[in-house]
Amino acid sequence: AFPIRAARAAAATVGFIYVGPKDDYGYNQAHAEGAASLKGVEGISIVEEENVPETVDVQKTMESMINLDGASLIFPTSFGYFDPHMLAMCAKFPDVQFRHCGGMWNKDKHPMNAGSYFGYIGMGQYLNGVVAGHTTKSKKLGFVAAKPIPQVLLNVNSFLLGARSVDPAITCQVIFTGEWSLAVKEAEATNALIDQGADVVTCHVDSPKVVVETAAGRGAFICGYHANQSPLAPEKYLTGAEWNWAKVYKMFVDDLIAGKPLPNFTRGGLADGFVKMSPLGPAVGEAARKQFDATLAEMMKGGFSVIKGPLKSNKGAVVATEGQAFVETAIELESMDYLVEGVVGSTA
Amino acid sequence: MSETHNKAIGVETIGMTMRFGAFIALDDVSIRVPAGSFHALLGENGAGKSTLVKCMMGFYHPTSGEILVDGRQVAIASPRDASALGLGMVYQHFTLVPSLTGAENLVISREKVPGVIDWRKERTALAQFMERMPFKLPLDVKVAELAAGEKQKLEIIKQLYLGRNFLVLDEPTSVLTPGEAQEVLGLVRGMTKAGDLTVLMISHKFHEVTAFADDITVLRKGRLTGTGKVSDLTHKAMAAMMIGDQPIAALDSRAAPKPDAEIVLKVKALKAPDRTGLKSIDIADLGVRSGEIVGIAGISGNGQKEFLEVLAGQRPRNNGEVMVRGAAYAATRAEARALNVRLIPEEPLKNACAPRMTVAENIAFRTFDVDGSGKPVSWISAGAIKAFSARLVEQFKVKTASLSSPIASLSGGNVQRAVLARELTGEVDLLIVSNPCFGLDFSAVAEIRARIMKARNAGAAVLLMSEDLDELLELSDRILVMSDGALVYETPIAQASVQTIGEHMAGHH
Amino acid sequence: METTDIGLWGVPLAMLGGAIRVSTPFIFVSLGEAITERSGRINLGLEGTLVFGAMSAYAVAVMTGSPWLGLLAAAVAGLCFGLFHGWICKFPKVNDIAIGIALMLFGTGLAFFFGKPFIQPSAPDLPAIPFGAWSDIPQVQAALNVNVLFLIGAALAVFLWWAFRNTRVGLIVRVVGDSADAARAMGLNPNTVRLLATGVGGALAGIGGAYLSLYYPGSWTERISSGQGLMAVALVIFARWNPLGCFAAALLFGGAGALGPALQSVGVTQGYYLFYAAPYILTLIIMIATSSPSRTLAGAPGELSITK
Amino acid sequence: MADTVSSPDVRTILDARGYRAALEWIARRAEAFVIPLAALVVGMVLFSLFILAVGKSPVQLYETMWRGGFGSWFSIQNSLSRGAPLLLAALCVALPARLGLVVIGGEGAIVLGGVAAAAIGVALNGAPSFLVILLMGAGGAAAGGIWIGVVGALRHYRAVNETISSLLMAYIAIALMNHLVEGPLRDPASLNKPSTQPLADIYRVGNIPGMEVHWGLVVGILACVLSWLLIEKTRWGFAARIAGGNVRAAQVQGLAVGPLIVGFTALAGGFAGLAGMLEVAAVQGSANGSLAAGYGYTGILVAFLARHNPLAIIPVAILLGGIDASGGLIQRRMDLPDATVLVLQGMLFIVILFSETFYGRFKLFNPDLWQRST
Ligand SMILES: Nc1ncnc2c1ncn2[C@@H]1O[C@H](COP(=O)(O)OP(=O)(O)OP(=O)(O)O)[C@@H](O)[C@H]1O
Ligand SMILES: Nc1ncnc2c1ncn2[C@@H]1O[C@H](COP(=O)(O)OP(=O)(O)OP(=O)(O)O)[C@@H](O)[C@H]1O
Ligand SMILES: [Mg+2]
Ligand SMILES: [Mg+2]
Repeated sequence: AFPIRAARAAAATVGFIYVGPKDDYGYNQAHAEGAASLKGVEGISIVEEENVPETVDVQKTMESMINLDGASLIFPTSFGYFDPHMLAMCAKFPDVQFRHCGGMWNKDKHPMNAGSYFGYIGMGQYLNGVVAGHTTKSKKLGFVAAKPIPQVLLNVNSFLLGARSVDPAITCQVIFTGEWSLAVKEAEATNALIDQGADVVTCHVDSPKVVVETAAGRGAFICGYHANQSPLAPEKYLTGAEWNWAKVYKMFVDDLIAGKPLPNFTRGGLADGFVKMSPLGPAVGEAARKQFDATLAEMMKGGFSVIKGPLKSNKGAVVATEGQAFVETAIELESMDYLVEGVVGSTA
Repeated sequence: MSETHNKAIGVETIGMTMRFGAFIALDDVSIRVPAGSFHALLGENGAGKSTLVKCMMGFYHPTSGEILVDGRQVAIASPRDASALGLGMVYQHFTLVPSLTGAENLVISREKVPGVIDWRKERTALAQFMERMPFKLPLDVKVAELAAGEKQKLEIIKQLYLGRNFLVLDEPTSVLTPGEAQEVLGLVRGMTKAGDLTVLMISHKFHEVTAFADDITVLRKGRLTGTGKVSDLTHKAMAAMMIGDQPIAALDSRAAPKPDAEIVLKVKALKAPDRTGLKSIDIADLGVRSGEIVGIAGISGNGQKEFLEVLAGQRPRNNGEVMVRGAAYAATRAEARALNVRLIPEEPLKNACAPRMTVAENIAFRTFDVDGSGKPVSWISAGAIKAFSARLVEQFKVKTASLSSPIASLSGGNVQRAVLARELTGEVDLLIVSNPCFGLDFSAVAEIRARIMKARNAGAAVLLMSEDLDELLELSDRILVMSDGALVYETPIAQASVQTIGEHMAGHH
Repeated sequence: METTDIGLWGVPLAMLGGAIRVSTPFIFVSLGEAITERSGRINLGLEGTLVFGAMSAYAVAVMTGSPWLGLLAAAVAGLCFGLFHGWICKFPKVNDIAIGIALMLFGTGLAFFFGKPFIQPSAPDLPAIPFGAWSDIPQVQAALNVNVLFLIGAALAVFLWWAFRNTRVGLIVRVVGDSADAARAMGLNPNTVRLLATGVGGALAGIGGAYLSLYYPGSWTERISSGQGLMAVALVIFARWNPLGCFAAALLFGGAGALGPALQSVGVTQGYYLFYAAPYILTLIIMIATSSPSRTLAGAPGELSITK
Repeated sequence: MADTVSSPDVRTILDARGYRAALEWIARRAEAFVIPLAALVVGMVLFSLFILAVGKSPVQLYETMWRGGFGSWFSIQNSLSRGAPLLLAALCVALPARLGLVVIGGEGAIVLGGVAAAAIGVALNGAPSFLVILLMGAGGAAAGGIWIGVVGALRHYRAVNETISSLLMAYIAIALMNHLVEGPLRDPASLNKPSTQPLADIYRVGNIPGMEVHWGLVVGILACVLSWLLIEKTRWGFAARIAGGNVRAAQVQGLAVGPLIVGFTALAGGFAGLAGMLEVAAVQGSANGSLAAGYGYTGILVAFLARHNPLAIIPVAILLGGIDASGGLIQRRMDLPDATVLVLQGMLFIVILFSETFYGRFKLFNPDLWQRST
C-alpha cells in the first residue's frame, strides 16, 4: 500500500485558465507555454481551459477543476478573473490554492489561499525603447495599446522613457483600440501611427501578431511584447519584452511538491527571470546594442528606476520631483494614471 | 415569340387523380377539350378546378392519370414542359413578378431567353407586338404599380406573347370591369374561332360561360359530374350539375328604404395620400343612412383601397373628417365597439386574418378581449373562444377540418364565411365591405349577399365597395362611382344604367 | 523608411485608405448576401462562413505557399457552406434565419477547431497594386496600395448591378426572390435557384474571409473577425439589396471605421469609444433618415422572410 | 365571453372510453417532445462521427459530457448557472418574434441594463437594501426596455428594419458602456480592470438557498412563465399574436399596433436589461467590460430553438448551459480545443432546427388520421 499512498500524495493537479485561445502568439500563449513546461514534472498533472470569459463561467470552471479534476492549485491568468470570481472561489474552497496573474492580492483584504504573481515587464518596454530610440529616424515612435489602465500606461511611459534616454526629442504616439483583441482595429491603428510618421512600433494587446505583421508590411521596425514574435518579421523585429512564466510556475509547483506553503505575493523582473528580452534582431545597430547591454546589466543589479524625477505628465503635472525615483517594485506605479511628457495621447 | 399562324391544339386528360396527403382533390377526372374550342370548367369552390388545370400545366404532379395533347400521350413534369408543348395558363392568383417591369416579366417568361438580354432589341419587338393587341399597357413600370385590371390584362398578353396554342384561364375576369371582361374574352374568343387557340376557362359567372364558351365540364368534390354543350344548357341546369339539388340562399326582399333614416356614416372633405405618395384621394361628401346599402363602383386602382384603408385606420389622412353617428371616428377598437362599426376588407385571408392562427382564434378577433356583457377582460379563455367559434362556425356553415386548424388551410369561400361570421355577429350599425364575393362560387355568393341584405334590413348602414357591377346593381340602394380618387357620379338604383356607370368608371363622361 | 509629415491630412487619408483596406470583406460578404437575399433567402450564417474562409485560405496558403490557392480554397469552402444552407432550407418549415445562426456557430467552430495549427505559421499575402506610385508621399502610396480583391469587389458590384437587369440569370434570381409562385409558373424551381444563389453567396463570403487572413490584417487568429460577416448581412438591408449600394455602404463603413484610430493619431483622444462607434451611429442615422412608414422598403425581395 | 368551458382534455381522460382518449391526448402532445429528442440523438450521432474522424472516442466524449453537464449535483448547478442568463436574453428575441420582429441586438440592452443598475446601486449607497435592489432591477429593466423599445418604435413609426437597427444599437450600447465604465463612471480604484464602484455587499443578489446558483435563475424562469401567460392567456398577448400574424388584420380590428409593438419590444428589452442587472448584482459586483459576454447573441439561438415559446426557452437554455458546462471538461479530459463545443452546438442546432420539417408529417401524432389509415 505504500507506493500507492506515495503516488497519491505526490499527484497534484494544477489548473490553468486562459481568457483567450492559448495559441494567440501573445498573452495567453505566454502562459500556456509556461504551463506546458510543467508537463514533464513528476507528480504534477496539468489541466487547462481556454477562452473562458470573465463571468460566472470562470467561477464554474474553477469549481469544476476542483470538483471533477481534483485541482489543488489554480492559476486564473486573466486580470478580470480576480474580483469577484477568484475571490468567491477562495472563500468556497479554503483548501485549494489560487494564484492570480496581475498583482492584486493584498494581505489585509484577501484570504491566504489566494495570492498573486506578476512580472515587471515595464523594464522590458524600457529596453524596447532604448533600441527603438537608436533605430528611429523620424524621432516618432508608435504604441498600439488596448486600454488606458495602469499596466498599459506604465508600458507606454517606459517605452518612451527608454527612447528618450537615447534622444530626449523623441515622442511616442499612442492609440488605444479599446479591446484586448480586435485584429482589424489593431491593424488600422498601426497604419494610422505609421501614417503620422512613426517608424518604430510596439504594442500592448493580447495578440501582437497583427501589429507586428502590419508594421513590418509598412516597413516600420517593431518591438515585440508578451512572446518572441521575431519569426513573423525577422528583418524588422528589433527586440521584445517577453514573459517567462515557465520559471514562475516551476517555482510554485516546486513548493507544492515539497509541501511548502506557496508564496502569496510574487513578482519579479528581468533580474528574477520573470521577464526576458527577445534576442536583438539584425537591424539593431552597434550603439543600440551597447546601450541595451549596459542598461540590461544595470537592471540586473536591481534598484533601477524607469520613472524618476524630474518628470512631468503630458498634461504638465509633476509626476516625480527632482531626485524622486520609483523602483520597479514601487506600489505607486500600480495605480499609474498618466502618460509622461513626450507621449502623444490621453488616458481617457 | 408570338406567331399568330400557330394552330390551336386539343388537350385531353384521362383518369386524373390527385391527392394531398389523405385528401383526394381530384378523383379519376377525364375531360376533353378539342382543338379550337372554348371550353368552360365549372364547379364550386374547392371542387378541384384549379388542381386539375395545375396538373395539366405540370405545376402539380398528379397521383395518377394521363394527358394527351392532340391525341398523343405526353409527359408534363413541369410548367416548362407544358410551355414547350404550347400550353399556357393565367393563374387564379397573379403570377407576375411584382418588382419586375412588364417588359421584364414578358421577356423572362419566354422559353428561350438569351444569356444577356439586349433590351433595345426586345423593346422594339415588344412595341411591335403590343400594336397588335387590343389594349394598351405601360410595359416600363413595375408590375406592383399596376392596377389589378392592368395586371390581369398583362397576364393574358403574356400568354399571347408566348404564342400559346392552348390557354387556360383561371377566373380571368374577376378583377375586370364588364367592358374589360368583354374585351379580353372577346379577343381570345376570336382567336379560337380563327383556329389559332384553344381556351379552357374556369369561371363562376354563368353569363360569361353562355356568352363565350362552346362546351362545359363540371366538377364536384373532385369528381366529374357532367359535360355538355353550352347551347343545350340553362344556367339552372349548370347549377344543378355543380351543387346537386341543394337550395340556394335567396336574397331577402328589400325593406323599403326610409329617406329620413339617421345618417350613420358621414365623410367630409377627406384627403389622403395614395400608395405611391404621388396622387391623393379626395372624398368631398358621402353619407350612408341606416338601412341602406351604398355601393361604390370603380375600376380597381382608383383609390377605393386607400379610402377603405382610411376608414380602417390603416392610412393617415391629411385632412377632412369621418363621423359615425355624429361622433368623430378614428377606427380605434373602442370606437368601433361603441358605435358597432364592422369592416371587411377584400381578400380577407390577406387583410383580415392571421393565416397561421387557428380558425377559432380568427373568429374570436373581435371578442377575445371582452366578456359576455362587453366588459373588458384581461385573461382570455381558450374554452370560451372555442365555444363561441363553434357556434359561429355552425351558424355560418364554415367548412373546416377542426376549429384548431390554421385558417390558411381553409378554402377562400370558407375564409370569407368565417370572417363574415365574425363581423356580422352582434349588433351592426355600420358595415363597410369590400369585394366580399371575389372568387367565390355562385352558391357562396348568394349566401354572402343574402347576409349583407339581412344586415341592411336589420337597420345597418352598409357601404359596399365592389369591382363587380352586377353585385352592386343587385344589392345597392344607391351607387356612387369612384374615379381618380374622387366620387364622380351618384345614382339611385332605380335610375342606374350600366352604360352610364361604366363611362364614369372609365373616366370619360 | 522615409516619411513625410502630413499632419491633419492624415485623417482624410486614413479614412480613404481605411475605406479601401477595411471595406473589402464587407463588399464581398454583402454582395454575396445580396445575391442570396435577392433570391428570397436570408443567410445569417455568413459570419461563420467568413471565419471558415479566413482559416481555410490561410491554411491552404501556408501548406501550398500560394495565396491564390488559399483564395480558391476559401471560395470552395464558402460554396459548400452556402450550398448546405440552401439545401437544408428547401425543406418546408425550416427557418432560414435560425439555420443561419446555427451555421454561424458551426462555421466558426470548425474554423477554430481545424485552425489551431495555423495560428503560428506565416502565409504569403495576396498581392496589392501600388496605385499611389505617382506620389512621393509614402502615406499616399500606402493608402493607395490597393489589393486586387478590392478591385474585383468593385467590378463585381457593378457587374451584379448590371446583371440583375440585363441577364437571364439575374432576372431569374429576381423572379424567384420576388414571387415563388410566379417562378413555379414559369417552370423555375425556386429551391434550385436559391440553392445556387446561397452557394454563390457563401463562396463570396469565403473570399471575404480570405481577404482578412491573407491580406488585411493578414493573419489567422481566432479573433480575426469582429462581426464583419454579421454586419455585412445587415448592410445589405441598408443598401436596399442594390449591389452598388452594398459597395457604397461597405466603403462608408470601412471609412468610418478608420476614423477612430486616425483621430487619435492626430491627437483627438477624448472619448475614443464613441469614435469607434461612428460607423454604427452613422449607419443608423442614415437608416432612420431614409426610411419612411408610408413606403414599403423599396427593393425588398417579396419572398424574404425578414422583411415580409 | 362569459361561458367558460373547463378544459375538455381532462374530462375526456376521465371518460368511460378513457383509454383511447388518453392515447389520443398523449399522441397529440408527443410530437413536440419526440421530434426534438430524436433530433438531439441524431445530432449526437453525427457528432460522434466527427469525433471518430479526429481520432477520439465518442463514448468517452459523451461520458465526459454527461459528467460535466448533468452527472452530479455540482454539474447540474453548473449547467443551471450558465443557462440562467440565457433565459432572459432569449426572451428579448422571443417576445418581439411573436409580433413578427427579428430582434438580434439584445446584447445592447444587457450591457446598458448592467450599467444603469450599477450606477443606481452606487448612487443610492446607504439606502435600505431591498429598495436599492428593487430600484436597480427597475433601472436595469428600464434602460434595456428603452433601448429595445426604441428599436420597436423605429420599426413601427419610421419603418426602420428592426434586425439591422437592433444590431447597430447593440454595438453602440457596448461602446457607450465602455465609455462610461472607463470614463465618467469609473471607480478610480479599479486599476487594471476599469469598472464602476463595487456594490456594497448588502446590495448583492445572492444564491438560491441550498444551491450554488444565484436568484437570476428563478427570475429568469418566472419571466419565462409570465411571458408565456402574457402571450397565450392575456388579451394583450392575443392582440400581439394577431399583429404578429398579420399587421393589417390587427389594424382592421382597431388594435393599437404601435403601442403593442413598442410595449412588447420594451418588455423584451426590459428582460434583457434585467439580465444585465443580475449580472452586475449577482455575479460581477460592478459594471465592466465583462458585461458584454455574448449572452445576447446566444439568446437568439435559444429563442429560435424554442420556436419563440417562452416555456420551451427554459429547457433549451438549460441544455445550452449543460453543453457549455461540459465543454470545459471535454477540453481538460480529452485534449480537444474549446472549439469542439462550438462544433457540437452547431451540429445539434442545425439538426434540431431541421427537424421542424417533420412536424405534422407523422400519422402517429395525429389521431384524426388514425382511422383513415386502416
Ligand atoms: N397544396 C395543397 N395542399 C393541400 N390541399 C390542397 C392544396 N391545394 C389545394 N388543396 C385542396 O384541394 C381542394 C381543391 O382545390 P382547388 O384549388 O383545385 O379548388 P377550385 O375548384 O379551384 O376552387 P376555387 O373555385 O375556390 O378556386 C381544396 O379542398 C383545397 O383545399
Ligand atoms: N390543407 C391545405 N389546403 C390548402 N392549401 C394548403 C394546405 N396545406 C398547405 N397548403 C398550401 O400549400 C403551400 C405549401 O405549404 P407549406 O406548409 O409547405 O408552407 P411553407 O411555405 O413551406 O411553410 P413555411 O413558411 O413554414 O416554410 C402553402 O402555400 C399553403 O397555402
Ligand atoms: Mg381555383
Ligand atoms: Mg418554407
